[in-house]
Amino acid sequence: MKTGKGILMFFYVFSFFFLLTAMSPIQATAAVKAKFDVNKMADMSGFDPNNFPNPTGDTIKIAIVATFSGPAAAVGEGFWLYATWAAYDINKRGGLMVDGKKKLIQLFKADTMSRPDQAKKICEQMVLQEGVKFLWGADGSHIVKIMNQTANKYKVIAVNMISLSEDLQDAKNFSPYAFMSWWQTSQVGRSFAYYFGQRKKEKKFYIMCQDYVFGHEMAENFKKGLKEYYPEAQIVGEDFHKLFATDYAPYITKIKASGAEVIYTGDWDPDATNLLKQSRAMGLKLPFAHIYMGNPATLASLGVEATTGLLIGSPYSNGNPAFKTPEQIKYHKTMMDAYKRFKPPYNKMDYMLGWDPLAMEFSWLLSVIERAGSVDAEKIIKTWEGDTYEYVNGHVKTMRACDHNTIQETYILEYVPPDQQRQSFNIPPYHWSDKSALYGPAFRVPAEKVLPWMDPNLERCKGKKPSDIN
Amino acid sequence: MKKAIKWILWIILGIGLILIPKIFGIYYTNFFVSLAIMAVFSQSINIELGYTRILNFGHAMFFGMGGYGAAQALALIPGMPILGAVLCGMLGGGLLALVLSPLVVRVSGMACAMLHVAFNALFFMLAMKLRPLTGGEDGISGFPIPPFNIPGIISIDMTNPLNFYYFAVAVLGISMWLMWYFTKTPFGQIMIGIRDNPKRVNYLGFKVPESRALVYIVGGSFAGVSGSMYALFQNLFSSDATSGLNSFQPVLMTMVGGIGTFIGPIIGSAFFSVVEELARRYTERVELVMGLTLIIVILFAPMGFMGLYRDLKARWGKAPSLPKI
Amino acid sequence: MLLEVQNLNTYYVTSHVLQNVSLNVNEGEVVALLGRNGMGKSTTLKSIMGLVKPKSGTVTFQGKNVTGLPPFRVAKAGIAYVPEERRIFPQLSVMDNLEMGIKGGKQSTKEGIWTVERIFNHFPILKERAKQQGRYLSGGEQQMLTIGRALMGNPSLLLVDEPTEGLAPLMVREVRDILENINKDTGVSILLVEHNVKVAMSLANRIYLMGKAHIGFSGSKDELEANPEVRAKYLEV
Amino acid sequence: MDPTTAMYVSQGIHGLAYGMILFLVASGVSLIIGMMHIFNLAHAGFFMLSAYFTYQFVAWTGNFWLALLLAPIATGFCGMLMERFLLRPLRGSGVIGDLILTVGVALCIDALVKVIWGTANKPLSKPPLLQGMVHFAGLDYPYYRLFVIGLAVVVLLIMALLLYKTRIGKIVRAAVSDNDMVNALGINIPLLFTFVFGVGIWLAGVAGAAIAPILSVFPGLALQMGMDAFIVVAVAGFGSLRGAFMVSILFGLMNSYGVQFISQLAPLSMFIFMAIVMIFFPHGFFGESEEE
Amino acid sequence: MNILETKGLFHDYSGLEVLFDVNLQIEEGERHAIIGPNGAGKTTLFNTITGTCCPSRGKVFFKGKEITGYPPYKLTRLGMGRSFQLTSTFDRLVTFQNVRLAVLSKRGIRFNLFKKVDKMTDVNLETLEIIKRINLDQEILVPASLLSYGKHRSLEISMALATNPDLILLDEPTAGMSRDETHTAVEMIKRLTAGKTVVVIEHDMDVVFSLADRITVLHYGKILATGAPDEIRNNQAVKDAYLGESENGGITTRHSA
Repeated sequence: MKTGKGILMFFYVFSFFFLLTAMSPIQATAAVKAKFDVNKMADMSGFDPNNFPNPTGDTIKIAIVATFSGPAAAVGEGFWLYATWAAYDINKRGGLMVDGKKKLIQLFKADTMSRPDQAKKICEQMVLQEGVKFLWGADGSHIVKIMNQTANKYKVIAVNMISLSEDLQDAKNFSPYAFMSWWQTSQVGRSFAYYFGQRKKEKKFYIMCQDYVFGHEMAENFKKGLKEYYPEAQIVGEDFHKLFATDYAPYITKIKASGAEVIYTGDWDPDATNLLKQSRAMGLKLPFAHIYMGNPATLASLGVEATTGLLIGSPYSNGNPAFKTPEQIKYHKTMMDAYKRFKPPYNKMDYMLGWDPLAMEFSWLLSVIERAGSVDAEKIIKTWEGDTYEYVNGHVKTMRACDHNTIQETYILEYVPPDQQRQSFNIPPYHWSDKSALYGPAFRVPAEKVLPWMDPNLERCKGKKPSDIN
Repeated sequence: MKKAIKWILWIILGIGLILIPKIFGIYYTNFFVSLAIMAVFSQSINIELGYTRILNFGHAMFFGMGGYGAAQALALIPGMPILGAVLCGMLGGGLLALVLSPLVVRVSGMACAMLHVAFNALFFMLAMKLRPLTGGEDGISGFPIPPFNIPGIISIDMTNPLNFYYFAVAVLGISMWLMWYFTKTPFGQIMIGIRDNPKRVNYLGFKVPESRALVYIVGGSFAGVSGSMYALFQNLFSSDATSGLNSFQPVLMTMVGGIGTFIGPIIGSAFFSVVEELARRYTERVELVMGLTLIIVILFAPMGFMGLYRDLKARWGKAPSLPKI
Repeated sequence: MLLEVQNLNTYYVTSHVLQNVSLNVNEGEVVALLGRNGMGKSTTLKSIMGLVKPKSGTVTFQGKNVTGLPPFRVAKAGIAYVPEERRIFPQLSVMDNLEMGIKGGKQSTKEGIWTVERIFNHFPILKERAKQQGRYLSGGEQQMLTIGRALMGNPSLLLVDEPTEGLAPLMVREVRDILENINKDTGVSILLVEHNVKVAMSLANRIYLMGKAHIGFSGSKDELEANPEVRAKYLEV
Repeated sequence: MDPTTAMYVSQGIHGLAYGMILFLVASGVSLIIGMMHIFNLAHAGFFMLSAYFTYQFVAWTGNFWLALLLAPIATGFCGMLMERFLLRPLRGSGVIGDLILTVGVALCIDALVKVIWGTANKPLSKPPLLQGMVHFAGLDYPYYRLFVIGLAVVVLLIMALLLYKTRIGKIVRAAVSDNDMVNALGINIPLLFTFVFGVGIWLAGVAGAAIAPILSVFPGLALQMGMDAFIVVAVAGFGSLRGAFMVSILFGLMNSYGVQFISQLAPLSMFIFMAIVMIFFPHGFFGESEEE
Repeated sequence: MNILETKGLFHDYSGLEVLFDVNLQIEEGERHAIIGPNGAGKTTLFNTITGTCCPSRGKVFFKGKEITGYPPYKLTRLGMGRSFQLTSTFDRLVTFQNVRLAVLSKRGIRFNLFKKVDKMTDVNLETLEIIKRINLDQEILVPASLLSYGKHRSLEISMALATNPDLILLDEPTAGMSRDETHTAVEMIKRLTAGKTVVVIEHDMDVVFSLADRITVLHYGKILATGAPDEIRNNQAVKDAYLGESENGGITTRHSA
């Protein structure tokens, strides 16, 4: 009966979109404080997310806060995979030195059921009963608010993984205990606007988003971005469909008649898949500028022709060619070896491209713990504020100290047919997927063009510019 | 003698409630608060559904009005006292009930149920759509939780979970007591009369539509109270809580506990919360457990636990067995 | 004996509406059950039919115990029910209404079996209206339709509840004649509940009088004629 | 046809297609309410189940047509099991009991689907025969959607034939007005109920199977469809198939032209329409008020 | 003076005239029985008088005041009480609570939300007294639906009486009772309604003749006769109506549905 449970039904798909795996390191302008070193990685041949050897006793306790049941259960599944992958590696290496002692990572499943009341309960259970020091999650910005609130109340660290809403870090909701390490809606909108402004190929845009806070935010920010970076652009139409709509035909007919050249969408699955599938079935061949429309299974079912030209935005992948260094190749190979062994539910196509983007997020947290040498929240905060960390693909992230948002460059990638994928996948078999178009050339949006939004009313940021790291 | 035992039981209950945080720790204290909020919510629907047979399957609307009322009062009015916010929530629920009551007294049975599901769906859509007012799916959050303040005497910090627990127990306890008292007044008798036989109530000289409207408003007000307590407890109120699913929740709880009995919704809420808690801890299939629980309960105890209790008592010859409603 | 009802007790919730009712119907006989309103006549028929579950007692039909069986089984055993207030199916045509009475969907072609044509012979007026929806029939026609529909199941016993209720006098006579013909022509037994004493007396071989929830008198027509006290007690003002 | 006209025409066809699917689901709900007075909240769950069955049959046999035939039948059979073993023991215990039971079944279907098929989107391709577009007088329209309209019309005709030309249909119509009397004529009513319930679920199954290639199959598919079908039944009135048909088509058209002209309000329009109808006709347009 | 009077009452029920020009006069203090075969319109007559449905034409006067179309609660407050053919009590309330509701009504306690009903001593005492008078003191805490049929009927009647009405309309008070129960019930009615005006619908002639001072016979919506019991007993039209074959009277005015 409940139509919008899903607000959170979050990114059900999750993995695919950001799964742009290992790519060559950029020339880091500033020296990074730490990086992920593939050569130190443990032997991952025993890794199985279904049977994660969860240590007990005196451990570093981290709760994975996500939806593990209900229609959006796939979110929790993905989270679990990312976290166990990184934790398995560290545990195999003997754990992290904390408070003068090597300690293993212990993970907890914290099922929010996409409900605020349940989220509060489970977060408190984790903190108060299990002694968890870190809450890592969650899907849906109101759930993240609850998570952050709980962290603030009991003085533990909360890391927001995938909620792009900006008000999570605004003056009203900011908590020193909460960090945001992915990207924000304004960064998405501005990245695309900057890209189109540089490319100057298309001029007429159609905006098609879901009718709730996130969708409207995505649309607003894209429009703002266009004003800033591409003033000549024209918005020829703007529609918001309800969540989990079943029939997109009326919208598609409208788009066809509007003369648009690109459709910008913030939809996530299942809406993203249905929108794409129905568009193609109805002969609408325009490219979608999207962030969550990359479900490999859907793409495969649509075939190469229908998927060529799609544009995905991501805060992870960098330039071509990828797999330049032996480390990246090794990392990718390790991942794919593990994937081949996966049993349900992890054996699905969603993970076919790898899961390093979000596993890296978790690794950053672990690295911060290691360098703080403590699980004490205050020490973690001190270490993380202003920290820089280099991911396996050379992507560098910087945690802005005053509002805990992440400064980073972003990427727009165009989907190309398998025979052209070699520019981003330059090891055999030289394509990401032979069933559909996938990542081709990547366009880099410099970090200073897409600085995260900073609330001018936030006391801690008074007198600072968005580019100030500390 | 009997009176003395009653008083002793009350005192034990009171001491028990005071000691809960000491014995069980903050987690279970908060677990108890959310259970109590659901119990008051369920009881407010029981008054309508169980006592008066107003098939209100859209109770989340009133819960929502309570939540939005309290949250917006705190967010917009500086210096709003905490009890004032609860009162705003109560008024919100009551007001919506007042507005809808002319419709509700006109229809009964399945049509009434459908009407409520329909209005609930509309309300939910509006809660999603009117973002400036409701914050949509993200909800209203970050509003200040003021201290409990009696000027010049006392000021207690309500962001402390322990203090909030005592506040919640007091507010919810008083709400529960008021509803109990309500069912014990002469009007409470009329209410049950309307459920069993509205025609006869009319022939006894009582106005049925007006009485139904009053029950509806009282039920709506207390749903408002529980909604406002929910908003204060979570420090967030999102459209999520006004969905149709949230209307079914208290109905299910009431049914499982025993509809039309005062203790039923309380038992039902407790049972549901505990089953859910256990299911969540020991399985990953919470929905399956809840679904099977519902099916089993309805097949084997169609009148809920109180009905089962009464049937068993009847079997042992201690009390007559009542017909089903 | 075709139908034997022994010590039937039926309750509606707590009200004891039938108290030890016993009656029987022989092969080929018309038996009338008379009495004032609210005495339990209709309930007796419903209890036999299984539409109301009796609490105790037995109903035996052609030697077979049919007590408490669901109505469709009782019907299959060979009892047909013609309800009061003419419960035809208003949305179906007359033809369809009749066909609803056929058990198992197909009427066999055996000799002596009720067919639509045969029904139309008995009720010529229904033939004219065969295609019309049931709801457009007049009361008398509806009454005939219910009787015809019951006959389509080739019952050995018809339970007929107040067939003349609310009909115009001419119609009353016609319905009476039809019932008589059916009984005479085909030997179907009839258990008739009637408040129109004259109609009942003219049709029935034997008569039961019902007082409150019980059978107060049973006997032949003549016995009843000869007993004015009983008549006054159960029937007259 | 000039492009603008073509746009309006195709919006009309979209409305028709969606309305037809909606009708397949709503008619089952309506049939079950009309005959058994049970509001089946698990109906949309069966709709989803059928989509999964379709996916599974295609995965096994590779033949979409076979799946289109078998999936609804399998779903209908599940529905019959539910009626026989869960609803029948509960008969007569009232509206609320039925509601709770069907909510329970709905929850179980949601959970079981996830246990069996996992949480991922299951994409399903259209049969090759129906891929592509038809070009007609300046109008491009996908074959598959036309096929869906055609299928729904065929099902509708089959239902109409079944209901108006066969004995069983007559029995059903008779039982809607007076099921005790039908029982007394020697027809096994409990069995008939099981059958009708199965047919109602089968209708939802046909809709689920037909829509599976248009949508992706995923847990939660039931949510939206359930809501829309509910609104149709509430507005049309219980048990009125004719009403359900008219309202379904109306909603389909309202949806597509709503998107065309009042895009922002389109998702709300159905709810507002429903609220207004229910204020003035609490029993729906075509429903009859029941006696309490 | 007539306490109740109907003038030219008609009632249509989808084209069917259930009541046809009914003029009824009930004198204050009399016991009046209304009899007639099934479907004669007796209960409809009660319903039009007590406000369940409105007459299509005609007027109803109570204590000289026109009350046509008044809702039941208003009539009750004016002093009219009614019992039902199908027992109509509050099934899940116990006997005591059932009667107490009537007592509350009589005392005008309606929207009182500030006092517990259990603490209203005078109300409870009066309730107890009424229960004693109807011999239900053994069953005081038994839910109404579990009472034996006869006792349930007594409760039904006593609830109509407990509001202390000036005019009491009883619809088949002994319907469904056994012979013994009927006898007890008649005694009870006689006792409790002493000095009041009673209108009763009844099929049981023993009851009618032992209760009624005057009788009205209704046949096909028309008044066939009104008079003392003996007059009625000897009236040929009445006899015919009861035994069928009544060619005279209003038979042709009734069209089949």
